[in-house]
Order: sequence, then structure tokens, then C-alpha cells
Amino acid sequence: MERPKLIREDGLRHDGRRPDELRPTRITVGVLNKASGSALVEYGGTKVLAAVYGPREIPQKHLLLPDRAIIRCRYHMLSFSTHERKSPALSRREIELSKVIREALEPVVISETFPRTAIDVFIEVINADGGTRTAAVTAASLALADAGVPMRDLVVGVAVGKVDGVLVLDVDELEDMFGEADMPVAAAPSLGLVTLLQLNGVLTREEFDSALKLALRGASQIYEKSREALRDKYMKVRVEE
Amino acid sequence: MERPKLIREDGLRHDGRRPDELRPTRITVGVLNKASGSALVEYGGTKVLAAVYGPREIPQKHLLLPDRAIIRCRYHMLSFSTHERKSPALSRREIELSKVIREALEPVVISETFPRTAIDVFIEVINADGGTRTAAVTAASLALADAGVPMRDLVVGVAVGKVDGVLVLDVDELEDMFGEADMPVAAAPSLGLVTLLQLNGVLTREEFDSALKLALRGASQIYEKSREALRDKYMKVRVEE
Amino acid sequence: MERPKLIREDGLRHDGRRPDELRPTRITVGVLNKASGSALVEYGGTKVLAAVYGPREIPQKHLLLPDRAIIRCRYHMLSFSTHERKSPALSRREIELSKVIREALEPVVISETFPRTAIDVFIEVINADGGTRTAAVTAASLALADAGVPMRDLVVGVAVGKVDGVLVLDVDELEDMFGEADMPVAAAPSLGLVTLLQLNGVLTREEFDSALKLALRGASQIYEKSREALRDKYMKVRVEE
Amino acid sequence: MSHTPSPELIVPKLKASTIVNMLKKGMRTSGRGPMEYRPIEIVPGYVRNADGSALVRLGNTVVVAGVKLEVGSPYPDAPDEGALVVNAEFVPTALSTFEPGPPDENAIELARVIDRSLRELKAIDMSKLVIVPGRRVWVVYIDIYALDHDGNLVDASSIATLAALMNTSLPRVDVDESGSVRVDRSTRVSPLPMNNKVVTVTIAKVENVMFVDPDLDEESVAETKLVVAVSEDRRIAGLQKSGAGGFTEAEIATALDIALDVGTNLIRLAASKLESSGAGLTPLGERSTS
Amino acid sequence: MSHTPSPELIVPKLKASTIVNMLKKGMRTSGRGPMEYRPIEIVPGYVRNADGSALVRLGNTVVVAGVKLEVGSPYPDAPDEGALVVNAEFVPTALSTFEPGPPDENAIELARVIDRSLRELKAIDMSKLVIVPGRRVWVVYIDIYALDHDGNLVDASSIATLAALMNTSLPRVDVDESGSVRVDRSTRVSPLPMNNKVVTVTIAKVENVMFVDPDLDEESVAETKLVVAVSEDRRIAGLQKSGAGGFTEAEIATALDIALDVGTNLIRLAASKLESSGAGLTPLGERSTS
Amino acid sequence: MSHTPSPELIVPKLKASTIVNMLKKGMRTSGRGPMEYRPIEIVPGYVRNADGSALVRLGNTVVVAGVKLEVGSPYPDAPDEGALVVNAEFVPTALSTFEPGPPDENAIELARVIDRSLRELKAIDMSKLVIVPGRRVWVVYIDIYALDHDGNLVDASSIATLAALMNTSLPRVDVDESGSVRVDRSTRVSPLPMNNKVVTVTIAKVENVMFVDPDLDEESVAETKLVVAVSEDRRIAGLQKSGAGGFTEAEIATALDIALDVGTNLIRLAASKLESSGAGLTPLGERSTS
Repeated sequence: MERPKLIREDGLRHDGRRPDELRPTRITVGVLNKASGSALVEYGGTKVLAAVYGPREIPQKHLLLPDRAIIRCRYHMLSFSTHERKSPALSRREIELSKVIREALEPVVISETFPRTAIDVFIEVINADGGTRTAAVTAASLALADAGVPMRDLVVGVAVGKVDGVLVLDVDELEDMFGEADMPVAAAPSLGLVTLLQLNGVLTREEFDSALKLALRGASQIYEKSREALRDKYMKVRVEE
Repeated sequence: MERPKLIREDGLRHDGRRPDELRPTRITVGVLNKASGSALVEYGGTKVLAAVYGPREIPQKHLLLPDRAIIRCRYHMLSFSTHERKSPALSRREIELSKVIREALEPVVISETFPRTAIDVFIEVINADGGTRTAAVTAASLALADAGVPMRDLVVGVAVGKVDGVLVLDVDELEDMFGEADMPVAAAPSLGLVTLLQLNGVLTREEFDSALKLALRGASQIYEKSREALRDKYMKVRVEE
Repeated sequence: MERPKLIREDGLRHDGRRPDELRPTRITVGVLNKASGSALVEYGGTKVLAAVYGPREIPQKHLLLPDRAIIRCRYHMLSFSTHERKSPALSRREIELSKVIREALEPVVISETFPRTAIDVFIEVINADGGTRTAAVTAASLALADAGVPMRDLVVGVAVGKVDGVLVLDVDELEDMFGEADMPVAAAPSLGLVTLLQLNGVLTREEFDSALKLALRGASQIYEKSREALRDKYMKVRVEE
Repeated sequence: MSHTPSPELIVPKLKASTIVNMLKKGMRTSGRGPMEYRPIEIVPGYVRNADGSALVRLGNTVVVAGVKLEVGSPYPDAPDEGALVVNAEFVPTALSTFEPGPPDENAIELARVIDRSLRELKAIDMSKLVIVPGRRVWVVYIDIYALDHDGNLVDASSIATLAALMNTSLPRVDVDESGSVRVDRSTRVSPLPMNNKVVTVTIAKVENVMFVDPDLDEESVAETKLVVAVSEDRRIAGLQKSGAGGFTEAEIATALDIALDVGTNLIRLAASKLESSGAGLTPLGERSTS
Repeated sequence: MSHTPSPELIVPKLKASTIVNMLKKGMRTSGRGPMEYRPIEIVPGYVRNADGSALVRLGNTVVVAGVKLEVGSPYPDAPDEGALVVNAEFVPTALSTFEPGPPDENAIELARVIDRSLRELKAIDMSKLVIVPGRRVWVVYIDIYALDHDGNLVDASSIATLAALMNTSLPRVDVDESGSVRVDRSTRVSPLPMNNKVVTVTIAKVENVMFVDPDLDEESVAETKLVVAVSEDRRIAGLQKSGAGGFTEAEIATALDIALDVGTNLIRLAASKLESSGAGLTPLGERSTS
Repeated sequence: MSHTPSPELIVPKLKASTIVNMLKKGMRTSGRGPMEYRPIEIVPGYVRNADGSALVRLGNTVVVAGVKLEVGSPYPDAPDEGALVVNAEFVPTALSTFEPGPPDENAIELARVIDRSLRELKAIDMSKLVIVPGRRVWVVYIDIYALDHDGNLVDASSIATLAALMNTSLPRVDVDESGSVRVDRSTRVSPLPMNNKVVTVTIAKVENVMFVDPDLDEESVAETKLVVAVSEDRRIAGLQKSGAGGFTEAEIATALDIALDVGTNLIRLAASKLESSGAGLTPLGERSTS
């Protein structure tokens, strides 16, 4: 594949977005019947489903902790979610992201309420178009809320990137593949905490500061949409009752 | 390999059998020393060994059921049993057949007698020439009886097929490979129950009826031979004592 | 690779050693901080690290024995320790050697002292130049002693070989690869017991006798060096206190 | 090893006997008739990166199937045909007892039942999937994921598979002189060539009563099931007795009569839904209130 | 990780001490002498789909070995030789403590001991297994399955392997101009070329008493074993001390003397049984009463 | 599945609060300052069979990294570049809670963090690792083993990796007309071509106090860590927040300022140690008394 032009003459991105513009975002809470909580999050072409089971007892007693619930998390890509068919076996990338996403969620879950239990977070990437791990954090956090797990805040994620020398918000797959840097960020806005931060690429100290600010601005927008989606779910429930 | 002629001019099959004729069948009960029960079943070139251990306690307590014994079953092919050497790892086919065979046995085992135990059925295909799963059901059922497991009936299996447009009993590998359909059936004749039924191929509604009747007639013959084999074993024991 | 001349005109070996001469040997006890005991053993270019943890409780309760400690042992090669990069998965050779080394250690460990516990012996081959399993036995035995595990004797190992028709002591990789036979031996000299004996190659009855005697002479020398290394460690400890 | 499973769902005894007693009277707790399926929704093209896909909701059961076409080698015994690989996975979003990991025996059985129904019927026209005769062919990977499990995963998967196949299109390929193949997924040249259509119809049995499309509660009380693959032209394209228990010869005959009727209806229904699709179907995350 | 095993068989204390006490007096509970093997039965050609096979019954121990010949690439460091792969599996029919699954350390050790005995002695003439020099050779797969375990699986496996190899014949192969190889298994052109014969002799030890061919009870009380591979021409073709425990130098010398005598006898016995075979041997499922 | 880990080390409460209280006052139990690393020893060339290697001791943490060069195919999307594979394994010698087996999520994360830092910075000049353009290239395998774990395995591994790469030399290769490649490891033609140097700097945080190079006790009390990959030319070549917990925007800014200073110093220190090496460094098994 030829490297495409990522920033057009008019300063807009290959898909017509401004550098600081999110893709169309769709967030729905409570999409599954059997799970304790669930959410479907779409950032443009990226589509991620999260389901939460628990807090619950599990057969693997040796994993449990006496003073808190543990969180178990799997980030998994459906085999047709990527351009090349993904082998069904869990990749090293999926193992790393399962950990990184779990650690993004740990700070907001009030785990002390349910000692000796597990809260299971299952993430399925249905379609991948960049930013899957950050969409996964958003979806997981909403699924936790939907499951009634007590939380200090929502965590929402978004990736920023550097493409053709320009810092851009919410990178898609083309920008990720051909850009110079990709920096996934997740934040708990009300707590003022960054709980996921990775950088894939090289940035100067100054570029980093701008990139992080851009990410946090994007996170705020997604945070609002997430809260709306939660409200929608519970409003509807109330109306239906 | 060229597709051979499966039904000859004289209406007989490639090996000289009539369409409704079984291959030479050899059934021996109690062939192993250490197992609780065992049987060796040969349908023509197909040779299958079954061993039963239990009812017994097992370390995997979480599998056990409070009101009945569980049955565990493995259908396994020795690597040299097939034309091409089989890889030692359990194939998806072996996993499916282990389930299908277990479910063919479940209805005849009186499992309530031994709650919280496991009855283990191990099947080794020594040589494969068509009909291994049905020979396996027959062998397993005799091994269960040999182990003294209480049973409502024996289950015996046989495959019917459609080759060159003709319905035939007890398909061998050549007929399976080049025929139009293969339908393994297992039945508990005295209970009047079909406990294994698969169809690999396409049949009309009418063909199916004829095929099932043919299978059940074959099963009856194998049932008689199986009962004889059991009698032989216990007669001999009595004689030897 | 061309087969090299292993015994030179002057009767010495390709590296200048006499047939009954060990390579330079370096033995250091207590090289790791976290392990209960450890040792690093070098026979020429062969470099093997052993660490012992325990006697200790383990989660796998079903492995434990009521009247003695069990020994668990893993012989493992770092992927860059061999000429061709070794795949990280445990090979069949590593599985066999883990067993053979464990069984070489069992006779000298006084396992009755700590029933229902496990003594874990972890061996890492850092660089392989022939004789890794015998260096591993020596290292493991010293790591056990360093961990304070009660022992009847040290076990030390060395391989003898037949190269160009000559019996030689402490074979290196070139001799192993191109020689006619390789016979790893481990002995507990004070107990007068051979606790590891393998033969990879073909020997006459007479050659075997000479080969074993050569191995036991070599083992005696390594035994002395091992005892020195243990003394050094504990002398130093005393001095430092 | 296959072992007698623990019940996926402990249905309370009272509820279980209610289900059974109603079934005996030809009724179901959901108000459905014995031979009635739950409402079926189909969202074709649900997964953009797949070459064909569909989300299917059968009552509260949700399954997504995707088709990926890859250039590969033909099987040595069928050098002039494309190849087919069917996988199924029950991901842990779907039920509290599902563990992450490689497919278990139930997922493997499901995939193999669907694989056989397609393969034996030659539902896909494999002869048209050759790129370089004898050397390069299309390999059709069908992957099925159960996302939400309220019973009858097999039929939901079978419908999703049919819909995904009907939604699949072949990308343009160029073969240069050296025989190397270049795929251009941005251009689609034709739909996946199909010879026939097939769905499965699952008939459950409890105390001699038979009924179709069991939900999860009903599956828990059912003694056994017969999965019948039915072709558009009303033939039996596969059978699988699944679950402990057995059927009498007469019961099998009845089950097949039911299956052939219901199955051909399901195929018609799916085809008509697919034709009218694009319009207003409710994907996952946009539930219909009906 | 290798770990101290739990005893496969808990022999009651009284029985164990009886076994030991009798052994000290040169007797065995079975009536055998210390250097006596149990009766050996060999059924060559037991598996029709194998290119060579044998079922061996050593007392109540039953092992089946099969040889499959496949066309493959030579090892890079031996381009003009066939290749050898030996596998062993202890299937769960054989003993109540055997679990299904990949070979454990005991099966791996057994396979590797037999592999080395064949390989080091060049028992198979690998130079005659070349099909296209440097490119295509016969790969000899030997697979060994323990079906019933009443002790001394190694020697039973070694005899079964020897018998299976002697029972193996090479199929006809045709190589066309392009170098591709076509195998015709219906025509056999020659027996597998052999240079030498080898069996293992297992000597067990308990309280300084040594004896051959331990049955399962005897293995449970034995402290350690020495497996000696013995060639037809009376050389030592491999050694393996197996099991915890050790031997003195003198004990090893004694054991080797025993092994060379017993081993050459076993090879003669196996060869004569194979010559007289076809006639009246009792396969699995047709037990001799002797 | 990733799960909340049990603490690797149960630090007694009193000790834990001592550690935290001292850190709040800018002190550490070891006497180090908050921004001070433990003593670093580097033994280049520790593994003779590797093409490059180094043992690194960071306080009581010991890591060995080795580089193997193998001839392989390029990635399809980078036909004119060598390839890089980074693996890490925490072997059970290193800590009582480490189990033998495939790398766990911590080892995988470590390997991927180091992999990305090298890859994104193009630290190795991959364009110079082509043997036959488009067909055969050098594959650089970096394997990292943690042998003794007293905290901060990432930075120790990163330094060991840098030292091993700087210690690596390319063997001579000959390509014949048919394009087959012959490697002669006895002749070394050049050092591994490098564009840049990179190390990671790990900054831990507990109750708003930040400090570098945590030892195992300190890791146990730390809430979270930020791993910063720092290039020789003072750029940020990778980031990884690792461990539960989070950072404020201001804390991240502070951490980066620290990391850039400390990292460039570490690179200088490593380079100078490597230049003066061969002389008197204490390998594993020959501990310095300092």
C-alpha cells in the first residue's frame, strides 16, 4: 500500500476532519441480555463491545484477594475485525492490552466493597479502525457502570497521533499505520487522573505536552457523550417501567 | 485417487457385499488387564479398543454432579490408524466425536447409582476403515457392561451410506470417501431409542426413512453379536473358575 | 560443517587437552539474591546456573507426599545458549533431562525431613558447549547445599566420550557432535553411587568399563572443586561477619 | 475429554416443571407455539472489515458471523476448488459460565455441523473460487461468534452464516506473469457464487414433547435435541443428534417433517429480510423496542 | 517441571515386603527366576494402515508399535539419509492413573531411549531411504502406544519397535521429471533396509538385589532401574539409569553382563517368533489361555 | 485474562509505611536519593554462543540479554529491511513467585515496551540488514532473561538490551548464484549498524511522591509507574503507564523532565562502561564486594 497524504492542502485530514476533531461517536449502554452490564462503543469505523460479569465468586479461589475485588479483563479481537484475518489464538498484543486496559480501570473501581470476588470485563473488538484500546476503555467503564459496580468516575479513552508532522485527535487506522506517532490516553476526568498512557513513536518534550492536552480535550467530549448514554439507558428504563 | 466404481454391474458392492450386508464383525469383551472393563470391536478393517475405568473418584471435583455419575469420554485415533499419519494432537473431529459418543451412551447408563463419581470411557481407534465412531459406540457400551456399570440396554452403532445412488449398510472407508452420504446411527434396541444420529451428505425425506430402517436392521444384528460376546466372556469366566 | 580431527598426531585433543583432562572449571556458590540457594558452574565454555527455592509449600497440593519432600526440577536452555537459536518452548530433550537430573539428585537429598513440601531446582543453561546436563547436576547439588537442604552427599557430573576411537574426559560440543559416543555420568562419590548414567552411542563391554572409570576419576576432581567452592562461600560469609 | 456437563443454568424446580407442563399442553412460557421461532432480526454488513457479515438476533440470542476471503492453496485432493474453513467461538460476553479460551466441544460441534451443511450441499460454488488453477484459490473463512446466549445458538449461527455469505462479495484480483496474486479489496467484482441455501432447524424434546427454537431455560430442561440442516429445495442436508437422550424412530420422522417445513420458511424469511435490509433494522446497540 | 512422582500403584506394605523378601532369596511372586522374562507374544502386521506394525504382549503388558513412511525433506546436516522420528504415548486405557493428553516425561523418556538405541547403532540403513538425493527422503515415523501397563513398558516397546521395523516394507515411488514424488502403497518393493537389531533390557534393583523385566508391583517396590540397549552383535547401544536411586560401579558391571546375555537371547527369540508368525498367535481380543 | 495480581512480595506493614514515610521526606531506606539509580554493572559478551550479549546487574537485579542473528525473510510490507523480534522471560530462578512456563503478561509487556522503543526510534539501522534484497534479510532476535528480581526489571532489561546490541557483530555471509545464503560465524565483518541509542527510565509514584529505579520492596508499595523510553538525542521514544493507578497531567510533566535527564545520563554511563569493559567487571559468579 502506498503511503497516502494524511494532511491535505487545506489543513484537514484525509477524511475531512480538523486535526482536533473526533470521529462520529456512537455509544450505547446495556446492549446485552445476559451480562451484568454492557456497552457498545463506536469511534468512526471502530466498534467495540464490552460486557461485565460480577462482582461474583469464581472457581479460581487462589486469585482472590481478602480486602478487595479483583478485576479480570480480556481484550479480544474477533478474527474478521482486522484487515488481515486474525488468528483466533490470543496474540501478545492482546495480552498486553488486556493488562493496560485493566490497569486503566483499576483506579476508578471501588473494589473494597466486594472483597473475595471477581469483576470480569470482557471486551470484543468487532471492527478495528484505529483506537480500539481507547474505545475499549470507554466501553468497559460504561459496562461497569451499567453493571452497578461502584465507581469513583468513568474512564474514557482516545488516541492522539502525529501525522505528517501535525498532532491529530482520535487517529484512525490509516493515520496509525502511516503516521509518525500514536499515543493512546485514557483519563478519569473528574478525578483529574490519566490512567492509561502509551506512546508508540517519538515525540519531543514540547510535542508531548500539546499531544496530551489535545487528548484530554477529546476525552472530555467523549466523557460527556458517555454520561449521556448512561442517562439515556436509565431514563428509558424508568420510562418503560 | 480415481473415483472407483462402488456398485458393480451385478448390484454388489466393491468388496462383494450385498447393499444390506455387514462386514465380518469380531467382538471380544475383556481384552485388557488393568481396566475395569474393555472390549475390542472389529467391523471389517476397522479395529477399535474401548476401556472403562470407574465409577471412581477423580481429582477434578468441580466436574462432579451431586445426583449422578458423570461420564467422561475420549475418542482417540492412534497416529498410524489412518492412511495419512495423524498428528498426535486431538483434532476437532476427535473432540466432536468424543461428545457425540458420550451422548450416545448417556441414555443407557444408570448414572444415578453412583453420584459424585466419574465413569471414564477411553476409545482408541487402532485401524480406521470407515465406521470408527459406530464401532466405538459398540465397544464402549460393551466395556461399560464388562466393568459392571449398571445399564438399561446396550447401545450398538453402524453407519449406512448412499453410494452410486444405492443405500448400503456398514460403509467402509472407500464408500465413505467416494459416496454421496454417510449416516452413522447408534441405537439401544430394547429401549427403541436412537441415541446417535448424524448425517454427512444430502438425502431426501424418503431416502432418510429407508436409510434409518437399514441402519436399525444392521444394529439388531450387531446387538446379537454383542450379547454373544458378553455371554462368551462370562461363560468362559465361569468355566475357568 | 566438515568433521574436524578430534585427536591430533601428538595424542592430544583438538583443544590441546590430554584425553583424561578436564576443561578449566569455575564453580561459584551463592550467586543469586532471591533464591534460597544458587550456584554457577562453568566447564570450559559451558555455563549453567542453578537456583533452589524451598523446601516450601506449593499451591499444587495434590503433588505433595505425606512422608517426604518432593523435588521439582526444570532444566531449561536460554534461547541464545546454543548455536542455532533455541525455540522458547520446552523441548522433549529438556523434559527428559529435567527428569534425569532430578533422579540424579533424589538419592542424596534427605527428603524425609520436610514432608508435604517441595524443593524446587531451576536450572538455566546460559551457554552450551557440551556437558550441560552434568554441569547442571553439579550446579543443582551445590545450590541445594547452599539452600541448607540436608544432604547425604554432593552429586557431581561429568561426561566421557569416545572420539576418533579414544576415550576422553569432559567432552565439549565439538567432540559430542563428531565423536562416536557420549556418556554422561553423575556420582555421589562418598556414597559410592552412580546416580546418573546415560549412553548415547555404542560401546563394547570393555570400553564401557574404562569409560566409567575415567568418568569417576573426573568426578572426583570436580567433587573437590565443588567442596572448595562451598567452603569459599561459607568462609567468606564468616569473614564478612 | 468430553464429560457430562453441569447444567449451564440452574432453572429452579418450580419453573422447570412449569415449562414442562405447559409444553405438554402445547404452550410455552413465552406465549409462543411449539413450532414457532422467536423474532429474527438480521443486520447484514455489520462488520466493515469482513468481506461479508451479519449480526443476527433470535429473541435475546445474538450471534455475529463474518466471512473473510484469503488467497491460499487448494486442498491436494480438490485442486480446482476453493476451500472452506468454519470456526465458532462462544465468547464470554454471552453467558456467565462461558470462559475465555479456545473453542470448547460445543463450539466445535456447532462449527462442524454448519460446515458440513454447507459443504455437503455444495451451497457455495467452490468451482468458481479458483484464481490460478491448481495453485491459488479463494479460502472462505467463516467465523461465528456467540455474543449473547439465550438458547439455540446453532440456528442463530446458521442464519447468520447464510446471511453473511449472501452479503459477501469477491474482491478484484490481478495475477501477474510470475503467478503472484494481488488483491484489491476496494473493488468488488461479484457476489460470492452460491448454489443453494441452507439453515438448521433445532428440535428439542422433553418428555416426548417436541418443539423448535428452545430458549436457554427450555434448553436446560430439554432431554435432547435434533439439529436438522434443511436446504432451500427441501432436502435434508445434515443431521446431528445433540445432547444426552435419544429419539424413537417415529419421533425422528415427526421431527424431520417439522424441520423441512420450518426450515424452508426460515430461508424464505431470511432472504426477504436481506432484500429489504439497509432499511431500519436495529443493530446491536440500537435495540428495537418490539 | 519434573517432580517426584506419587507411586503409580500403592502396593500394600505386606505385599511389598513379601516381594522384596522373596527377591532376596532369588525368587519372585510370579514363580519366575530373577533373570527370567514373562512370556512374550508378538503379532506382526497388527495394524493394516501402518507400513509396519506389531502388537507385543509381555505378560499382561500390551504395547502396539506402528511404522509410517512419509516422503519428506532430509535433515540439512544429513542430506543423503532418511529421517527417523520416534514417539510414544501412554494412552489412558493402560492404567487407572494415566491421563489423556500429550506424552508425559515417562513417555518422552521411553521414546528417546528407543530412538537413541536405533539411531546410534544405525539399526535402520538410512542411506537407502533417499528418494531424490538431497531433496526427498523417507521419513520413518515410529509410534508406540502402551495399551495395558503391567510393568516394563520400555522393553515391551523396544520389542514391538523391532518387530514393527522388521515387518515394514517400502512402497513403490515414482519421481517425475519435475522431481515430484508419487507414492503407490499398493505395491511394496522391498523390506525396510536394516543394518542391525537392538532391544532394551531393563534391570531393576531393590535392596541390592537385581532382576529383569519387573512387573508393575515390582516396579513399585524397585528403587531404580538400568535400561541397557543391547545390539545383536552384543554391544551396548545405549544406557539409561531411570528412576530415583543409584548403582555402585560393581552393580553396573553385573547388570551389563546380565543385559548382554538376556538381550541377545531376546533378539533371537523375537526373530524366531517373527519367522514363525502368521500362524496362530493370539492378538488382542483373542487371548491365549497359556 | 489479565487479573489484579496478588502482591509479589508481602512487605510487612511497618516496613511499608517506613518506606513511604521516608520517600515523603525525599529519602530511601537504601540511602539513595529519589532520583538516584542503584549501582549498575555491565558485562558485555557474557554469552559466547550469542552474536551479542550482556549481563547487567542493577543493584541486586540481574538480567541477561542476548542477540541472535538469523537469516530469514523480510516482512512483506518492508521488503528492504531486516526484522526485529524481542522476547522476554522471567525465569523462576529470579523470584520465589515466578513459575516456569511461557512469558506472562508482565514479561510480554516488558518485551513489547523495549521492542517499541527500538523500533520507533529506528535504533537499529534495519536498511543495512538486507542480504538478498526483497528475499533474505537478517532477523535480529533479542532475548531477555530476568535471573534475579530485586525490582525494576524494565530498566535493567533495557540497559542489557542496549549493551547487547552494541556488543553485536554481523557474521560474514556468502550468497551463491542460486541465491542460497551461507553464514560463517567464525568471521565477523562489522558491528550491528545502529542509528541511535535508547534506554527506559522507570518512575514510580506513591502518595504523590515520585522516584526512579524502584527496588522490589519499593515496587510493592508503589501505586503506579511510568516507563519512559529516552533517546540519546533527548526525545521521548515511548511511554507506558504500568500498574494500577494514575498520574495527573502535572505529575506526568515532572516525570518526563526527570526521565530525559536521567535517561541521557544512563546512556552515557552505559556507553562509557562498555568502552572500558573487558577490564575487571564482575560477572555472575564473581561478585564485586562493593
